[in-house]
Amino acid sequence: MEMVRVQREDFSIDEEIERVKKTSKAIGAVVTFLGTGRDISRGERIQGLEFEHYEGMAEKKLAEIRNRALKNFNVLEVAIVHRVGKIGIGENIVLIVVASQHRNDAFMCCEWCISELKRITPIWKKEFTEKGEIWVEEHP
Amino acid sequence: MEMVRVQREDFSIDEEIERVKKTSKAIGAVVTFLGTGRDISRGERIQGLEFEHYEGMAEKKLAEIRNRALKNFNVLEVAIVHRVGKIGIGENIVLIVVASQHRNDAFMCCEWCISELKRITPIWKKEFTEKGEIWVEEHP
Amino acid sequence: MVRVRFFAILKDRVGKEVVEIPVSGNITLRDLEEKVMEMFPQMEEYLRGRRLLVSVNQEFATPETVIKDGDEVAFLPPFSGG
Amino acid sequence: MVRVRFFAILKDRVGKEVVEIPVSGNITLRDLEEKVMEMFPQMEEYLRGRRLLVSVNQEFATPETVIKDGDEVAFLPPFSGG
Repeated sequence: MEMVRVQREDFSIDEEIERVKKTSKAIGAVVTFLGTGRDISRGERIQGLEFEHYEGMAEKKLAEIRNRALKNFNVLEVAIVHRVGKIGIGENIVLIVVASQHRNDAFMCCEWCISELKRITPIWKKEFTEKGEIWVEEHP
Repeated sequence: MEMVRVQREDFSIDEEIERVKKTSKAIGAVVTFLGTGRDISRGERIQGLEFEHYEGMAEKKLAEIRNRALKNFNVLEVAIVHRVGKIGIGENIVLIVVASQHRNDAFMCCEWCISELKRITPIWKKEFTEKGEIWVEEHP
Repeated sequence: MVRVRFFAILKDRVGKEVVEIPVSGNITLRDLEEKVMEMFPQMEEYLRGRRLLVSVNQEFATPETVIKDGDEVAFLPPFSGG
Repeated sequence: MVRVRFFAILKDRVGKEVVEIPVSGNITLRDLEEKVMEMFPQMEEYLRGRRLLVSVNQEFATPETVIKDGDEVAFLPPFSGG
């Protein structure tokens, strides 16, 4: 299983963390970011979400984020999984797992990874609201 | 199941996150800190760990951390689980799960919770090394 | 032929996911964008205001990037993953 | 009787987990600490250097905290949880 993936299916956080933990006995801290579908966005009640990605390029950008994270932070392993397709309220959207010896490095790196993912990864969110469907433009 | 616990058994991160997610449909971000047993500490090779706690007071301090987190940060739910007893290398020690609408609040709060846990919770770690057993004094 | 792809809101606006545009010799991305705006005037709002990113063969590109036969160019509206 | 508890390295040093110490009337934690040091001189290093925290009925206490019959006092070496 790849350490970065885009997939339709849900993921198990335990399984992803286990895969990361197995890469090094020096791991003492694992910081995880999980993004989930909120019921309200920009004041509108959300009925559901749909994510689209540029297949190939999205995976390439996630791999690039992982490589830069491993190079620029004092961390031991990074895994990123992003779902696409229809996603309901409360469901998992994205998971970032960062493992390091000491916790500060994992916290800093995990925050950087999710910011960078939002900035450079060709993935788009459509929100289904009572007023209709809206493509969200978060990062111009 | 309590949102703060001290227990001997391992925990499932998926189950803890699921319990937290169920408390609010407004949750859009879940940040998790997992502490695990490292193989090296202070330059010594570690064979295993053992955690002891002041039963009653430790749980009370964890509940206090959760209450202060909910009051002082813009977060929706906080769960804390700490294991005691013998713990092997690579095994889970502590889990903190923080859920919020937006990710910055969850990151800040999760970092605060683990720092505060280390500062005020009566839990002690013994390291088993080749040179013998050592009670670790991290926070004087 | 250059394979041109539209994603998310641009796909909806253009009404197509992919178009093949013939190019003769090397041209710049700027030249290709002019052709795209001729074919799809609804793209002007995004391209003139640079309210998008453009990739060539899955790498971010600038108006100066050279495009050649066989390339894949994609018009990427602001991202909203995560 | 005050129930006095020792944890982690202090339990090892003192060789006991719990001792019952008789008190007559209200005393301060400082007075109790003097009694404890008389009984267990190995506690001096920790108590004189304040290399510990002390709790009374599971709340952090200071040398001025008043101790009464039935209280539980615990000597807590530096924490290392997490």
